[in-house]
Amino acid sequence: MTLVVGVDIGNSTTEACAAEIDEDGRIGYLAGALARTSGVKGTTENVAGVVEAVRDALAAAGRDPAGLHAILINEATPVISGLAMETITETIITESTMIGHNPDTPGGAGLGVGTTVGLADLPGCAPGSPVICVVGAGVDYERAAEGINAATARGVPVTGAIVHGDDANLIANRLCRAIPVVDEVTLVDKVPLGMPAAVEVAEPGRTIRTLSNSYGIATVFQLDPEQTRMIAAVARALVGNRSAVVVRTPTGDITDRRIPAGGLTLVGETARRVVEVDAGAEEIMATLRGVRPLADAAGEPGTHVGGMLARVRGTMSELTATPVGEVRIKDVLAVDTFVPQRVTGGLAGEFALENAVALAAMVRTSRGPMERLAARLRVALGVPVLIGGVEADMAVLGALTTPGAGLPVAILDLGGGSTDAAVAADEARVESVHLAGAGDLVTSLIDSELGLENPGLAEEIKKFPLAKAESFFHIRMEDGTARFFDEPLPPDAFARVLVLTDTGMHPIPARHTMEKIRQVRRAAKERVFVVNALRALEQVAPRGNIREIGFVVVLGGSALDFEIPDMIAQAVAEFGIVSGTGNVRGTEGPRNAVATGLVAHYAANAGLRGELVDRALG
Amino acid sequence: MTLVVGVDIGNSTTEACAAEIDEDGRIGYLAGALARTSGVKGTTENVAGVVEAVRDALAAAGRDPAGLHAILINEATPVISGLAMETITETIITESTMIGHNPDTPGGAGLGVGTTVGLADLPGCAPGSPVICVVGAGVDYERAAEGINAATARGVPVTGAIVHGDDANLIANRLCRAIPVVDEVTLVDKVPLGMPAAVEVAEPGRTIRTLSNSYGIATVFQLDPEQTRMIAAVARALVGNRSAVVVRTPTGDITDRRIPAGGLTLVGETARRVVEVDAGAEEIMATLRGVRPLADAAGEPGTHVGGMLARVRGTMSELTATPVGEVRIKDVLAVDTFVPQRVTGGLAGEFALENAVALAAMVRTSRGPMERLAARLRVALGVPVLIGGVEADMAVLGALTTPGAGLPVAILDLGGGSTDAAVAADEARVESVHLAGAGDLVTSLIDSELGLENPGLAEEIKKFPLAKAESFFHIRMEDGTARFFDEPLPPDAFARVLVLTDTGMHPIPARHTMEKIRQVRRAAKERVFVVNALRALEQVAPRGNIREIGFVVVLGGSALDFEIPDMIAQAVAEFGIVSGTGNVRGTEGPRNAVATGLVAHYAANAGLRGELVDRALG
Amino acid sequence: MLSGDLRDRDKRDRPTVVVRYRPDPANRLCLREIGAGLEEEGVPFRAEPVERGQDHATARELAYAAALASHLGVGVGVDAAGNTCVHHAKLPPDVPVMAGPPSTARRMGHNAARLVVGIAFKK
Amino acid sequence: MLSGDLRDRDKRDRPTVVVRYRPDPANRLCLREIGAGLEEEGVPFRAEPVERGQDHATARELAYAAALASHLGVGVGVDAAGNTCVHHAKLPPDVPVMAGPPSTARRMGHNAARLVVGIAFKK
Ligand SMILES: Nc1ncnc2c1ncn2[C@@H]1O[C@H](COP(=O)(O)OP(=O)(O)O)[C@@H](O)[C@H]1O
Ligand SMILES: Nc1ncnc2c1ncn2[C@@H]1O[C@H](COP(=O)(O)OP(=O)(O)O)[C@@H](O)[C@H]1O
Ligand SMILES: [Mg+2]
Ligand SMILES: [Mg+2]
Repeated sequence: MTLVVGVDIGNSTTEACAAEIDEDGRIGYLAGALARTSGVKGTTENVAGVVEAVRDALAAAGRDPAGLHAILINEATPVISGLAMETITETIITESTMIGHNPDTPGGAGLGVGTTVGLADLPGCAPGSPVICVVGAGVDYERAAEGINAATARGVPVTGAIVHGDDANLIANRLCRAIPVVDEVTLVDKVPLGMPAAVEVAEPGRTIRTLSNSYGIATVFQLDPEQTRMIAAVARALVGNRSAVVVRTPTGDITDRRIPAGGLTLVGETARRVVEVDAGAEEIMATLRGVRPLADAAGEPGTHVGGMLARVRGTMSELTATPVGEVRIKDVLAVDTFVPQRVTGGLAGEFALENAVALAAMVRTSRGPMERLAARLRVALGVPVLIGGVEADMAVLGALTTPGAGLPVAILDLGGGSTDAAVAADEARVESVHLAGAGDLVTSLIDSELGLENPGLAEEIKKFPLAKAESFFHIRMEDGTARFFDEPLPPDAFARVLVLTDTGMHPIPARHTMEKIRQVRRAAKERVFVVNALRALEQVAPRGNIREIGFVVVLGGSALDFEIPDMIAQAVAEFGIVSGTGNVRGTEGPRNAVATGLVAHYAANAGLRGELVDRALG
Repeated sequence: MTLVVGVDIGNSTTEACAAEIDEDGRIGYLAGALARTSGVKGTTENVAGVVEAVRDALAAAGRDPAGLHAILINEATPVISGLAMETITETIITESTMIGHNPDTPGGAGLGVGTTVGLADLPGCAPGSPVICVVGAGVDYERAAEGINAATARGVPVTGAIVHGDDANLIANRLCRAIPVVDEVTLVDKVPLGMPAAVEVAEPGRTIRTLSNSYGIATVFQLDPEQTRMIAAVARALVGNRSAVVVRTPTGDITDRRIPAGGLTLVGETARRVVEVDAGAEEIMATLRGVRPLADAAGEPGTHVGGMLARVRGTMSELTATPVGEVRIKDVLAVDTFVPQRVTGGLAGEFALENAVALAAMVRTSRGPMERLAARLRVALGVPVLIGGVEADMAVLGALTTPGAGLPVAILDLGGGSTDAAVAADEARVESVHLAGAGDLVTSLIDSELGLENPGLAEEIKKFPLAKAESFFHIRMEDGTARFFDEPLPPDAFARVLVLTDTGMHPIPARHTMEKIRQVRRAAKERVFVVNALRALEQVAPRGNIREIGFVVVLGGSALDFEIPDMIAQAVAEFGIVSGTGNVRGTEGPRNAVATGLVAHYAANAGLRGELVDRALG
Repeated sequence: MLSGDLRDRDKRDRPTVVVRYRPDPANRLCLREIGAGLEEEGVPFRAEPVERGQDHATARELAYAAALASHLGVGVGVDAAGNTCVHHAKLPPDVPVMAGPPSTARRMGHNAARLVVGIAFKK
Repeated sequence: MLSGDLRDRDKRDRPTVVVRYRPDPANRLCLREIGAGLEEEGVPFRAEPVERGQDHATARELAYAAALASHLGVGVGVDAAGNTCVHHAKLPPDVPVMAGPPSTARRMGHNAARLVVGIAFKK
């Protein structure tokens, strides 16, 4: 009996599979184990992680490390990914034409139109012409209400108010005549006085209708078609708000600017095409399809995309000790996203959802470091280390230990940095592809779209379901079921959306609803994994026809996700093929395929063993 | 001064506009009014509605009907729409291989695998081989738990249970060894005994992972690749469930059948194409684009679509007193939808969401009845009735009374049965188009997708926001705001989703969450109105280029919706044109455009007046 | 008053639905069914016989008192014949959530629980 | 006990947050601010001076008693110095929701209201 351990060093995870092989090459699988990959995949930093995984696998198998015959590692083509994101639109308000923020508690309801007047100046207003009252910082709500009521009594029609403090209902409740009041306008001092203005507040649960409509604003300010054209962007920016203010200043303007992000040059083996990044993900991916297979990609120097790709290339060069000039970008995944950003020129801390493009780039480095790693491992563990077959071939061999899987098979390995796929019509002919974009991109989309600036929390949101604390003693889960507790929840969880991690419930410190967070999470997974799964299968399938694949086995850390496998199942359902999450050796789920494949390969090629050992030692 | 009333008879609504015109043709608009259209548009049944609208408009204007000079009605091309929906997939379970329903309260968690045994037969089971216990109707939970515990004590591993009553937790709580329990299996007697089976229940808030995965089922039942291929549909059907049972019967099967719905023949002016309805909406609409303008459409006799179009044609023929053979279908809108349907062969009242295609068809009838209607109206009101200009021209004239709107203008009239569009580079050259599908189709999609079978409620869901009664004293609205009440809500509202209509809150008697209902509502609006708005603008725009339109004015009853105008604004935003909801005469909102246009046209063509009156009287 | 409230609260440190019943052999099965309904929904409860002097209380009165005594604000009352009533502490005393004859006891248990959980009632 | 509870409930037929305070000129402004916070959020409340014999109660004790007396289960306590505490009837007496010095009174009012409304607290 020969005791061996197959080891797969991934970008994130190092997996091990311990097995005994008898004289006839029959395999007795003993145990699997995993550890965090130490350092960058394919470098000598990996030793610590490998040692840990091997030790754990042997311990789980109840075998003495002294009896170990060999370690099998795969001939990985180190594939490393980089991520970058670039905002491509910007909302700018020049002068203060618009206050589009959404205070929690605006007051009153309806539309008010008039000239802006400071509270202190109300007594000087002539009766008859409608005014909008501007209440500055530090003014007490009772004084504000008194001032407005006094003006109304004198025949000055006060039709709306713009307020600094969180006082809208306090003021509205004290007025003789009901008017809409927009509050929490932090920079209220910048609201120009003496200008025509409109204030609109919708009923609870509704959105404004007049100021979000170009013709509504035109009606209010009696604009002609040419002037209406100028304010169309204001109306557009206010769509969906519960309250808004529009002040008509002579030169005020709001623009929706596209930021020139620069051109991305995609160099194929036969063609070379340039696409503008601000054209969006769809355009970029279509261009990529036109030049595939990609030989390299470059960004226009001096532009955003130039900087973006230079960063990716620099990181890769550093990590892999390869000269920058030799780093080749072999795949790109572009995803349309949005980033909440503070509006330049806003008066109340308004945020706008700006469009952005996220790019994941995949770099293939040379094989060099693998040999050095093997040598170091041999020293650390004191046993021969064999560099086995190609990673994709090993993954296929491992995947085929899944009950029910058969040929022709395709595997989809959903990792952290890359989505890898391979197809095998039989065990000898394996086609494979490595695509940029996987779990880490999903995490980073969740982080930026929710404006969290907390990748750890984003990773938790990706991996675990949500709930909302509805009282101190119960939470409601995404699917509507409630769970009760004997002990009260901590006050900081109250009314918050929680992520139910395996180490407890963590409140999400953002104002998004549970449904919104769920949507962002699911959309990020769809845009990365469903897109990449189809892209990958299309590229490896015989004649590009996914229907010719018999079985799809989904593998990798992201296949452990609680919803990604369902999404992929749904996406490939229409092709009428068998698809599901792998269950390596009937026990390991989607983990351990490559490590298992290395053992299987070793057992099947018993005759070559001597030679391989020699090579590893040589 | 000449007192006239312009009247627009729509499919749903009859609108009137009263005005006085002076010697120089200057118009003094007095008042607008509306009434439900009585009978089918363009028929003599309309008299009652017109009389009501005219009377109301004059009353609102404070004018004596005796002083009325003339009624102006438009030269409508009666456009009538029909709707039909056809299910194109069907899920059938032969023998009982799968129980995929989602009871509210399954018990335990995890996966159990074993042979199915009736509770009464447990004492006869040999120790050692795992069993799944089947508990029939009328068995008390204590007896069930005792029986299972006794078997466990004897060394019979009971690994799961399938139960008739709503008893899963009651049984699970009384067991010595925790097992998953699926309950509320209404036809439990049909579960075959002595067969290998698996029971899976997920933790609250999660979905099952093993039985929804082909390889999970293969692992459980040790299936080979060929057998795995056979059960792939079972796994697919269970994706997203919280609990499930799979029984492996020798010939059991589940199929996802496509129902041959038949071919739809689209006859264009120059081409003729046939498209299979079960190919889905996208294919149908692409085919339609290929043959446009449509001259007629026909369904394959003897198929579902044949029946569908025959029904539409029959209804139209009846309503308009036109021979069936002369009814021409001038536009079709196909929308992909789904219908919750009971699964044939299910054991627990399982529902599956089956795919369906909804078709709206638009029929143009002859002008005949309009003349008869004018004659009847003259008798009923005792004043001259003039048939004015073409409907689309009048709508453009009326829309241009919206402040801020200018030329070149396009109008989008979002009605009940049809979406109409017209474009005018100047007031004389108007291009128009009538498309099938509008508010009524949205209502019917909401009705069927939510399985309500209550069009009145579906109409309310379309028109008003939702809320959820979270306690007896407060509701939470769609946007997360809460509203408090002094009086308790009725118990039948408790924990239900409510629609906040103008006549009060109505509970929605369905198990959908608020978010789900909201999604269905918004998706229905998008699929009908956004699709039709773009389709319409594309067809009327100069050279098909929407960017050449300066202003889009949205009109019609559906433009009063609380979210459709925002959706359309968002959809046309990218074209950089001014778009918004109309505000006819600065006061009427999106209503009264045609009625107003009739008055404007009459005033502008003062010289022709005599002739028109003669014609109407002649 | 504060101390009175506190003493009462000592008994109910755990949040439960309170079931108050008239001790009577005729309603024993009903009590079991109500408990089963609550347990199946996963909501904790405690059952208490009524105190002396309350022998004439109706199911509704018992239910309301039980709701006030419940940490979750939900009470069930059972009269001698097994008629049940479900009540909520925030409702007026004469407006119970629902009530029914002995045959509906299980459903009343389910619905008392659902009142706490906040899901729609079982029909 | 039932009748006692009912008498208490007569006072609180309308659902309100209860604010209990020690009558003292030093905390008058605080009370106004608490009320302002509650009103801005649209949640009804009633303010009650503490009864005789409760003169030594802390803001937390007052808040808890107020929460028990509140139909909505939410109470605010204000001591003589204007320190405030927000409490919920379903929490253990010694675990208040939040507490703060006089300068935070307005925010305490907002958050007492948000506890009722079920939206995240104002910082
Ligand atoms: N339980 C889980 N649910 C969802 N995602 C997971 C889970 N565990 C790991 N992941 C994700 O899997 C990715 C790493 O996958 P892995 O296969 O370990 O990567 P690699 O093959 O690159 O080593 C990360 O993005 C991580 O977030
Ligand atoms: N307030 C409203 N919100 C949303 N939809 C509305 C509203 N009022 C009417 N509708 C819808 O408008 C449609 C009728 O539009 P209308 O312009 O009156 O039709 P037509 O032009 O065919 O007479 C119906 O589908 C109706 O549901
Ligand atoms: Mg406010
Ligand atoms: Mg149950």
